[in-house]
Amino acid sequence: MSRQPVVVVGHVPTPRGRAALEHGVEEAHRRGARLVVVNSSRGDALVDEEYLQGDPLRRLQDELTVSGLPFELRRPIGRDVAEELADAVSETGADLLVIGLRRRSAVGKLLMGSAAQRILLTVECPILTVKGPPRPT
Amino acid sequence: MPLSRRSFLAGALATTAGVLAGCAGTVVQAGDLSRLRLMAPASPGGGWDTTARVFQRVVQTSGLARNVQVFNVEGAGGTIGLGQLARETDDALLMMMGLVMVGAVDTNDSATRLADVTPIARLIGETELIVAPADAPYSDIAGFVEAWAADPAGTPIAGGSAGGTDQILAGLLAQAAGIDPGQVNYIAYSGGGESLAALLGNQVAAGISGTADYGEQVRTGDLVGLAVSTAERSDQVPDVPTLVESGFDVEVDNWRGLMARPGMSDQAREDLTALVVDVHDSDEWAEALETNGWSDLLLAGEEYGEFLVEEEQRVLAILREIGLVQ
Amino acid sequence: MSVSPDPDVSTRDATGAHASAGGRPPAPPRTGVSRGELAMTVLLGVLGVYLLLDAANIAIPGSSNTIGPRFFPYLIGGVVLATALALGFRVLRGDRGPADESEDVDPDAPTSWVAVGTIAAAFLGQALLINVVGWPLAVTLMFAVVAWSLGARGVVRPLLAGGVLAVVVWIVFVKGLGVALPGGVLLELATSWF
Amino acid sequence: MGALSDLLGGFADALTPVNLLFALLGVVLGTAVGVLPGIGPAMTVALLLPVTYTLEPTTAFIMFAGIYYGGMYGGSTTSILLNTPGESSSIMTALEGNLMAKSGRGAAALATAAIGSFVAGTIATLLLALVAPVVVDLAIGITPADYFALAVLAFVAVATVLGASPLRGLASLGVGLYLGLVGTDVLTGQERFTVGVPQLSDGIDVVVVAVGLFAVGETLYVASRLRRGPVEVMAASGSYLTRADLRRSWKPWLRGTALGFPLGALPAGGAEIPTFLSYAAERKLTKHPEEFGRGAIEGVAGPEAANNAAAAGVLVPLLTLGLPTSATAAIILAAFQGYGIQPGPTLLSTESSLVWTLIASLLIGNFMLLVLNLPLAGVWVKLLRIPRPYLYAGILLFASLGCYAVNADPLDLVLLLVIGLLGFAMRRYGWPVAPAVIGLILGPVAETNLRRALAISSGDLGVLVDTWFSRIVLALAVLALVLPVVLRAVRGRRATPEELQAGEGLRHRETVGAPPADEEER
Repeated sequence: MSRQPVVVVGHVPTPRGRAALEHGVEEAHRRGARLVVVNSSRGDALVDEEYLQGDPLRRLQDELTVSGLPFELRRPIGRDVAEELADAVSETGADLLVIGLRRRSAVGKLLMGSAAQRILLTVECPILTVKGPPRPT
Repeated sequence: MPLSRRSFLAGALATTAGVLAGCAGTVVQAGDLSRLRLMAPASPGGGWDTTARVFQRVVQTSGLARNVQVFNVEGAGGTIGLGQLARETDDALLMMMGLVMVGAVDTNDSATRLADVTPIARLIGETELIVAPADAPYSDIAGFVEAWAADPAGTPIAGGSAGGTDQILAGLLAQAAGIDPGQVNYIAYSGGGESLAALLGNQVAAGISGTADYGEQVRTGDLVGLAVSTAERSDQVPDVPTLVESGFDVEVDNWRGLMARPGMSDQAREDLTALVVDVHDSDEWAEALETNGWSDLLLAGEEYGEFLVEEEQRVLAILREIGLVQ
Repeated sequence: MSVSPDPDVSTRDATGAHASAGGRPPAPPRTGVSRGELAMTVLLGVLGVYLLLDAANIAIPGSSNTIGPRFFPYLIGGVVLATALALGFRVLRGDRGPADESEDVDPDAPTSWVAVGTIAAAFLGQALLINVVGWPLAVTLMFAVVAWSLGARGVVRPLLAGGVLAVVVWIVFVKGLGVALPGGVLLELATSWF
Repeated sequence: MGALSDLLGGFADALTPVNLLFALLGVVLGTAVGVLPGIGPAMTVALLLPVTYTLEPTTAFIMFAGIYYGGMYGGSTTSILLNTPGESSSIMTALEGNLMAKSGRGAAALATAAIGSFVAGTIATLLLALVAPVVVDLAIGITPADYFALAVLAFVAVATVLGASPLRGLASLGVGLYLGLVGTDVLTGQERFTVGVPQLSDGIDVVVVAVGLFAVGETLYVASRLRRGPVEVMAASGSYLTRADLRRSWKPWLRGTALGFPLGALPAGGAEIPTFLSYAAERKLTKHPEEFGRGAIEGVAGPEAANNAAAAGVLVPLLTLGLPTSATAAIILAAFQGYGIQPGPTLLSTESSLVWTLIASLLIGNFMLLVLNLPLAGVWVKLLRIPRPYLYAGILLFASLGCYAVNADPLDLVLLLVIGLLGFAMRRYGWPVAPAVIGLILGPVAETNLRRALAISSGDLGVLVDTWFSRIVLALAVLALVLPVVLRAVRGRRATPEELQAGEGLRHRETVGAPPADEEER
């Protein structure tokens, strides 16, 4: 029997994270894949609003349950988002990674670096990058 | 109410910043006093600091020098500042000091003595005021001394820090009254304000401090002024007699003066002395004396040096009697 | 803190990574004699003995009335020594002090002496460098080292953050408030027109 | 009314644009650091002491007043929204407040805390204005023996009653008392324990000790056991105070004030005990006992009011007797002394305008806090997104600034580090830090007054219990020392439900992230 495909989604509670999640769900349905949602935090601040906790976390889980997909939610705390995603991809042998892109000016990119860029460079599978809210399907 | 002190504090560290910025190897040539530094070897807000800042203001407003900076070197009755002065190489530096430092050199067993630096001038004096609580059974100094002689141990006298002017005056008065200075029950407080509470609460028999600390209470009648320590009565408490008037041969001025680094040329020393005399002669200085209640005690050059030698002997003798110096 | 995915998540524990740890049984109470606590107690005892011995060297001037300058040092020395003995007794029986709580402290974590040492060294270095290179540069370096040892990543960001903060603070306090802080040659020159 | 016209005069001085600006600055800074982890009001005032070298005293104290009250407010915001009380006095707020936020009533919890703080702060500050002149009149008659008794009571309270481990509290106090001995003896001018270092002859600077123990010690301790990972933030959701909320809140506000002010004003004060008592009282008196433990508004309103009232109460002994009873008060005392001003019975007459301006600006700052805090709670929480490495590196940067600027001597920084390492060791092994600071400041007070008392009485020990005041205070000290022991003996090992509740509160911070570490032998 053949292995079930895996789609990994990098999710944050923002519009781009939302977009990545919805595309991920769509892709997983299309491929009949298992969905692995990764919401990670560097954990270096007392408050990280991009880290899902409490009600938003429960809502996400409900949403994924409703989608009917086999899913797994990972919430690692690590040093770097790119590393966490790369780990998740290599561990699950993922077939696709879906991430959301942030719009940034050239200067902003220069100063802040780019998590997306590091992900593109380190991750060993096809990557789907999504910008902004998705088209209504 | 020392309103003046506050405004002086305002400029306090502004000046020190500059000092640090420009402290490396700035030896000013003799005669160049356009830039002058003033060391107050005590914490900001104290007597030496206040006097230094008044001096600074007068020098600047009267245009005698453009850039005058005051900085503080706290500690050990001023002897830390004295030690630093002895190592200085900058001619354009004056250290504020006074009677307390004379005693502090001995009580702190300081390696640097006053003779190790260059005396410039004595400048001002403050009058010491001896008071009693309003409820005290005596109203003049003779009555107090009588009670004191009868029971020295049971007659606690409040005053400023140990070994300071207040305690020296207590010792000298005891000596003059035929009481063993070693028997004086002197209760040291960190300042006039703190001993004031003990006097108002009638917890001690008498108190000694500057007229600035007790004058207000004597004028309002909350305290009884027994005597002042100077040769002449103070304008601030004109009704209080001097010790000499009252028959005790004791005269103490809480004087303040200026010193400079050792080993300077005669020319540099004369320039500094001339500057101090110029400050003294200005109208602004006269006004400052008036507002602060200081008496004019200018004594410059050699005479000041001789005065210091005499004062050292007198202070050391009484500190020995009191037992503060072995 | 583990980097691996949190296995508890799919159990719908919604209270967050740390609170999710609330489900696990409390850590067993540490037992045995703590060497560190014993060392603290011994140091306290040494302080007590030092106080008692050195108090005898305080000169008593003839003018000191009733209890002199030695009384309190003796009293405190005695109390400190007695406290050390009592505490030592307790510690040897296995008593442990409740470690201080703080918002950012994980009371279960083992003590990272490396971080403590690095930060202490950085602070010491800064103290010695101030008069050489000026305050802003000295604290910038300290800032970066401290940030690194606390887990900051990258080279540029910690240095940049520290540098900007140091210069801003220096300008506010020195140029605005007149506090004495050596700025270092460059900064003093650059801001001399203030 | 003399006090009223004096207070109006104070308002006239406080309402200048510059002073208002600094009041605002202090309030904002105070709230910000109250919110930030690792920094309390004591540390903030200590770190900002250098500004006192250049500002006028009035302006500086206006700013400190803002920081002082602001720190209390900031603490309540994080307690409610994050369940992370920054200070032990906001533990009780966290208990019910966070539960309210969890059940979607965060806005109401914030509102009752903010308004309660405002009401209590205002009433207590007015009480301070009324009480201070009266206490000063009494304080003139306070003898050195009375001062000694007060200091002893403060020692007993701070070392044994407030801490979890009395022996370790005593050890910390001893360290502080030793630090206080270093320097020149005030009464005889003799140097003690200066080990030949002339810089030590004036004693160890309180600023260095406070910054070292609080800022450097805290940073080292956090570094040694850094927690990673964020905590959950509750939304400030729901409506602000409804009519029903208000009806349930106003009595706890007033009761909290009534408990907080007098207990804060006691020399054994501090804000912890009144907040615990207020919580216990509200639990007993409430008509909704079922809500306690699930987010009862009374449990937020009362302790918050008590907390702020106690903060004002602490100023009574500080201003009228020169006795600091909390770490923050100790630093403020050091700030006064930096200006050559000695708080005590004569302060009100010698620095009358300063004191009244200070009291007026406390009232103004309190009002500013109410206006600032209700709408800005979310903004404050954003501050917490500063990554920990930068936050603690920044704290050390300010520690260096605050300490170096005192004497511009790098040696002070080395001393700061040594004391910081001591502070780290104390935290690491459960020695409370506050007794050391109180010991450093009150040790010399106790010693000089004991010796003055005996000198004045020519050595008669009876002078120590000569006045009713000293008798009562010393009796209280003995009671505070003996009572816990007796209670434990009588009650045995069984704890009452109330105690369990209070104990849970004490440990609440641990439960924020992980289960309580070690529970043995408290």
